[in-house]
Amino acid sequence: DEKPIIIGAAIALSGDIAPYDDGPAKGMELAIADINKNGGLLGRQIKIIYSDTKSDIAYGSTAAQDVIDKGADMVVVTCDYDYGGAAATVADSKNLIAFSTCAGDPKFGPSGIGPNAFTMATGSPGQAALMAEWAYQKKGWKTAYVLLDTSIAFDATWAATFQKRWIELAGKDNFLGQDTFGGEDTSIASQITRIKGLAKQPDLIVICSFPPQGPSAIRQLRAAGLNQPLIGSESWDGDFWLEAVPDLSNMYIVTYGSIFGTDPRPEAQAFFKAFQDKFGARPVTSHAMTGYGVIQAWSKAVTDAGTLDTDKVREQLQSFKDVPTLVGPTTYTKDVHINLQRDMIVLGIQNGKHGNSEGVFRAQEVPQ
Amino acid sequence: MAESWSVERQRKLKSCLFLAALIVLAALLAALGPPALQRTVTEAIIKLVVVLGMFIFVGNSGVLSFGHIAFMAIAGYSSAIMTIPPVKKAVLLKLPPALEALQVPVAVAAVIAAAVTGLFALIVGAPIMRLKGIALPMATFGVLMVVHVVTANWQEVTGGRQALVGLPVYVNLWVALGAALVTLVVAAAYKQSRRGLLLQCSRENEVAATASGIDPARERLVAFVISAVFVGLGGVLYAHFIGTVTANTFYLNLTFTTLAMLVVGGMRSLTGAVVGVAVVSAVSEIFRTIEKGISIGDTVLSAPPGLQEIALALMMLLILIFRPQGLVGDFELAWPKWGRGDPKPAASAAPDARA
Amino acid sequence: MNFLQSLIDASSLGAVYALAALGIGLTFSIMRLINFAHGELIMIGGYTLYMSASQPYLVMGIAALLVVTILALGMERVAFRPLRGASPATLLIASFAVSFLLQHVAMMIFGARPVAIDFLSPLNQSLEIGALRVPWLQLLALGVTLLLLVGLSSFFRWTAIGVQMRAAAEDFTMARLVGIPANRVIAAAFAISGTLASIVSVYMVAQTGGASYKMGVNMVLFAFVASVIGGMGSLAGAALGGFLVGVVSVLLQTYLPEGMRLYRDAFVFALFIAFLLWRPEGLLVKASDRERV
Amino acid sequence: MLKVSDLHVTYGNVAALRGVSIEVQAGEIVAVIGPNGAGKSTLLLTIAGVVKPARGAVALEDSSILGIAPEKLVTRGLSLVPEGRHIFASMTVAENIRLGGTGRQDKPAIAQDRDRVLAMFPILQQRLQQKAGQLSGGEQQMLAIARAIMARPRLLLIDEPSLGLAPLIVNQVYEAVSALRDGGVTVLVVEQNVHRALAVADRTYVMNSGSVTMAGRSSELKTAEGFQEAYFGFRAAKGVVA
Amino acid sequence: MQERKEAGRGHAPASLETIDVAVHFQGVRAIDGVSLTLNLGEILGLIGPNGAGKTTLVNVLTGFQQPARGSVRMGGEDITGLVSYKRSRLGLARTFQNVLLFGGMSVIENVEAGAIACGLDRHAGRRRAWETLEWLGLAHLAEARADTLPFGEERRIGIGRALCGRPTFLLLDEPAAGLNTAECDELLTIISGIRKEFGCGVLLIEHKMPLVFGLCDRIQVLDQGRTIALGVPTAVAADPLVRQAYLGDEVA
Ligand SMILES: Nc1ncnc2c1ncn2[C@@H]1O[C@H](COP(=O)(O)OP(=O)(O)OP(=O)(O)O)[C@@H](O)[C@H]1O
Ligand SMILES: Nc1ncnc2c1ncn2[C@@H]1O[C@H](COP(=O)(O)OP(=O)(O)OP(=O)(O)O)[C@@H](O)[C@H]1O
Ligand SMILES: CC(C)C[C@H](N)C(=O)O
Ligand SMILES: [Mg+2]
Ligand SMILES: [Mg+2]
Repeated sequence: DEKPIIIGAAIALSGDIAPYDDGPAKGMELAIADINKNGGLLGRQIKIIYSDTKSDIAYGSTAAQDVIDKGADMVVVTCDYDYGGAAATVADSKNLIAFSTCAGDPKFGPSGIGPNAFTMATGSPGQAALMAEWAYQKKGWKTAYVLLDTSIAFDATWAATFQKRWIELAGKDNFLGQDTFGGEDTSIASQITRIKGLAKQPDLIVICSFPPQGPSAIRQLRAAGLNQPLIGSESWDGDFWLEAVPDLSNMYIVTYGSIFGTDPRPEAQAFFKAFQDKFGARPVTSHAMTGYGVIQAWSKAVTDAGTLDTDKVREQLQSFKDVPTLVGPTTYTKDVHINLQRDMIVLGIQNGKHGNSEGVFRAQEVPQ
Repeated sequence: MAESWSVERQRKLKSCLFLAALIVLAALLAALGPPALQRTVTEAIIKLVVVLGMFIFVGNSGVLSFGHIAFMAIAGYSSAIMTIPPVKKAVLLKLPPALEALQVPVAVAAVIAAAVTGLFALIVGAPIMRLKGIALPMATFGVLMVVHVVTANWQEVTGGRQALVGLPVYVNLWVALGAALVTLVVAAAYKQSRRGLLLQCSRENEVAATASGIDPARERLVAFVISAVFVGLGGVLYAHFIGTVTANTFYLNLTFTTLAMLVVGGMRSLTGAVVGVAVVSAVSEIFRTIEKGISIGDTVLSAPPGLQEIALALMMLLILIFRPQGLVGDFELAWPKWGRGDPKPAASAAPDARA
Repeated sequence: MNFLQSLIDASSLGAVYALAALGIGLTFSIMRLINFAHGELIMIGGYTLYMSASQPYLVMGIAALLVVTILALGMERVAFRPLRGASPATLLIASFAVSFLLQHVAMMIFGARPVAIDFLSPLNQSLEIGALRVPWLQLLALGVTLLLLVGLSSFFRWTAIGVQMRAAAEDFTMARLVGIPANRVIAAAFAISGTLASIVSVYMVAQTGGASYKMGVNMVLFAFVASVIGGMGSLAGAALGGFLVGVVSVLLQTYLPEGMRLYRDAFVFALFIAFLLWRPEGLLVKASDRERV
Repeated sequence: MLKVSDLHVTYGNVAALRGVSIEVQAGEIVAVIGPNGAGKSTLLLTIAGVVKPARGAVALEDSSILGIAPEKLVTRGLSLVPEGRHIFASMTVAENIRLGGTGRQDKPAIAQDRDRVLAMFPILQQRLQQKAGQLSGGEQQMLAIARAIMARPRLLLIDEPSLGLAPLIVNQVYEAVSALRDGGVTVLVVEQNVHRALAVADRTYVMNSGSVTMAGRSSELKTAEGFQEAYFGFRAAKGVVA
Repeated sequence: MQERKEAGRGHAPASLETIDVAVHFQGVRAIDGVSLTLNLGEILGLIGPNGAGKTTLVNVLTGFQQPARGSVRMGGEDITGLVSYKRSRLGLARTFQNVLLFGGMSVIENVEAGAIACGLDRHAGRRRAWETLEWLGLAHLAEARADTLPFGEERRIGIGRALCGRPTFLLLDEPAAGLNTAECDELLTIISGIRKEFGCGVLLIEHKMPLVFGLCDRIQVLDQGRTIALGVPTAVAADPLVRQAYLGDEVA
């Protein structure tokens, strides 16, 4: 009857960041299929259109403009504040809701972009605090050292929050220090030497990075005999990089869910099965869940508002209080459009195998 | 008497006007098209500002500069800091209070940003422009890298790797067009000015230029600074067109795209700069469209991602192979001479008039 | 003690940069060609290792060597030979176009996501001498670099073809007029640089355990800087330059205070500019070798 | 030995050669003279395979050599000293000389030739390890000649050998050319100095504006009717405006 | 002849001289204590075997080569340390043995450059360039690209460029190389015209003896970096040392 509702996805279909957008995009398609099957949204079918940002931050705004020109009623942007911010700003300034699937930096929202920007992510401070608590309380590790890759802001915020939370938990003396490396460095020999030269060897090393430079760093750490437990963020999800570090063991990461069939939560299990059925393969990373979540959240807000009008939809979103989504209970306020304390899964890597579930946890306290 | 300088200057002025008319025409056509086309053309015109700005230095001196995109970064960030609302700056950056509170009108910011860039170019250019051979382009490359690393990491001032968002988006087709016309006129005027000719001499042969009384380092510096100001202006436009500044935007890719535009068109000619920007932009846009997919009814025919870049690279290679001097070489579009077949000024064939 | 270890770390990185700089420096000093696509040769070596990952290490290495060398030859034939005699700017942009092309072809085939490769992993173990740690891979890199440097330098100095390469690069037509099969000789130079690139691929993949379509870019940037530092036309200079760049960046990483470490590369490049101002002709080229008036 | 017939060469829209025919017998020294821009250098470059003619034929020892690569022609005994020296500036004098012998396998004979050219130009002996680009103008010219001799050509093409050479050396060079001829080398030389050319060559061609305007035995040419006119032609008709 | 408002040019200095100049290149004594004086209005020949140091001496005079010893003076003022472009603005112009035109530019621009580099604006520069070209009989080439010309014309354009800065001293490095006999004669007329018209001092390096002996007031002969003779043409031509080192049996 009526024209379909258009969701414009200005995301990375190619380039560095594409692996993290691919799953969420498919997740959105799943959600849309579900809604359309049940009669659509406001009685209209939903259609998704794409415009590739090519993982180019600046080109993101052109991509956003592109989907807006094609009649998008809301815009979905890349899974990262740095890469999705520009596109979100364009949508925001055109008074459209700009939803990021999994941009984890707390600035994604009114403070860093604009009133119409939302993200489905569990923010990096929440992840970092969760991991600090888990490592300190559940595992009993006492001293930590952070190795930070300076290429994206997400990791920097993650590292900073981890440090704060660790010091709160274990005391200043048990935070042994931080070092950085550049995303393009092929060798981290001097960083290794610095760790080895520490008066006290850390119980665990936090590695804030992502492929390809991250695995390369791990490879070098392990080769140098630094066999401590390693912990990391959602950016270590997926096992596509594992071969770079044969037989990696003793690494733990936090992420949205387990694509490896080990997720204890039935709704996550069901999602990954549906995903497998529809696309013939499991998603590359569990970020796919956030794509599903975005559509869930937005369509609920639209339904509640009874209109596509941005101001009304935004108000509905801002009144979200523990609204259940696939990613977890979701709350937004006028000023904060990201969730920090939400259930996430901790996965272990042992003997070159990813996905041993350590359980689902939630940060108790997130330092500011 | 043979053709005097003023006759020639008029002729050249007219060909500059001719180019300007072409650019205006392109803009007018775009204004009638869909918004996406307008955006594409606006972006191309902004790049034209940058490429014309680069031409002032690169075209006249013959020295490839890898550093000019750093000027875009400096100007872009400067303008951003002067125009982003203080509340936002408080969240995104950690500026000293005076800077954080600062908010000036966008036009003022543009002028200040371009001036700051010129000053920066003067400071780094003064020692560097003395170099010659491969050392000079390499030093400009060093400038790009230093500026890139600093802007990409100076969390407090630039936001580091993060996109600095929230710049007022005031640049549209007409603003870009205005800036491009100004740049075109300045570039044309410089090219035919006394200083411009002196610099061109040093491009052709540095030794002979020096022997003729030309100080190549000084001439290069002058052009470097002027050129930095306009490339800076381009940076400001770009930043306020997309509403975002990031360090990676102003890095290798843009450096090479703009240099490629210059070389593909014809490095020594203004016409070449315009043609280069037009051709490269058009080709990328065409393949971008194909890549995005052409929808026929409900089915969308789309090419695999990367096609656009591959096609662009192939086209550039082909042009270079078949026209190593660029599409137009050092030809300058001339104002058509109605009714006169002979391109040579009548008097220049004058017989020997030995004194 | 820690300083000694830092020196070892520094020279490991230095050795790799030196290796890359040798390859870049070769086409640079022979052809006056800043071959940006050298990085993509390295990258294709990486993907060749990926494609042959089920084979024994030796087979993988040989495959990479062959593929990259052939590709280098093809690159010369298709892109650079038609541009013989073109201006350096044209050559540079052409090489950039080739680089861009190969990157995106690789991206189309292998995707943007880096691939992981298990290659020469045992070599990542270290030789422990007292408290000092020397990774075998680095030791090997150092040895290979030195060997190649000596080999190539004597090749260029003493063999006829080496001298002919330089002649062909300097004045193509005249080289033919003295009877040098100049096209073949220049192709040979490309082949050698391809072989060198494949060795860098082997090292990089062994070190990082992966390959991506952009893996060559940064290596090439540093290698250029290195070969300019060493002095155009001097292979030993390129290697020395590479070594210096590696050493300086590791030492900066080690000794800069934490807040400044982020800016390490800014320091590296600022030092590079300062170096150029001090010695524009490079380390191993005598100022008096400059062309006379 | 060499037969050029009806050779036409154009650069863009400038006709540099318009139907040039010349012939050189084995063992001869033949000179080509003519004013600036007459096409002399173009003629030599075309014979050596560097410039592709629009039309015409070039035969070396009765077989066509058109379209054969310059480097192949060298192995067939043809060697050119081009206008403007074209020494390899960044390489040493010794390397330049050595490159002259590219393609030769006869080591002892190479060494012998090397000694011979160094004896001919003693100053080069003193400059062996110097970069050729740093030589003085005349020294570079000597090097260019020495390099060509190192190829042991059977047909030697020389473009303005005396350019920039001191009078004494010019004499030496032409003595050497005569000596080469006596050793069985055929020589085709372009020379600006008419007296010199006529003195040394067996036969001489006069070129002007891309055509041969006169030819004959050198001894007869100087006094021949119309020589002045053939040589100077109509200067105004030169197609030099690009 | 026309306005003389070139930068920094006061009254014309009376002479250009080197005093006991030496230049060494890794062991090679290219110049080994040469003193030379070029007076205003004079044509001084500088001859000598290949590699004698003639071009090097011009390089010292024009600032392209710093001498290891000795000094360069112009009108009594020491200019040894002055960079070349400043010397040129003081009225010291040269041509090059290998011409070195601005290849990609038109002939008229080449010549004009010589004028505007010394301070003229483009209007005056262009006018003077035309005058100079016409004076040299090259006006018909004005629009041609410099690098498509035959050698002989390139040389004369090089002279035009040097002349267009209205130098007080003009140093010509083998201007006749590559010219045929008739063209040499033309050049001879031009050079003597230069002295007459512009009154500058001309240093002429040449291997073509008719030109040297036909033009020069005095001739200085270098051999292996030293002066072996200096005097009027007839005396130099008769000098046995010169005959042995340079002329051979060439008759002047
Ligand atoms: N590369 C070129 N492009 C365009 N025209 C050229 C080129 N080379 C030569 N010419 C033109 O061809 C004609 C013949 O030139 P060529 O060099 O053969 O003359 P030449 O007799 O050797 O003169 P010269 O005595 O000055 O050496 C000239 O008019 C010249 O301008
Ligand atoms: N930069 C340099 N490095 C080394 N040697 C040099 C350099 N410049 C000149 N020479 C040497 O100094 C000597 C003098 O050179 P110069 O060019 O002055 O000679 P010239 O008298 O001009 O000779 P010609 O008549 O052949 O031009 C030559 O033997 C030359 O090889
Ligand atoms: C690429 C991912 C690691 C991005 C991450 N989700 C972020 O917010 O930055
Ligand atoms: Mg000639
Ligand atoms: Mg000389």
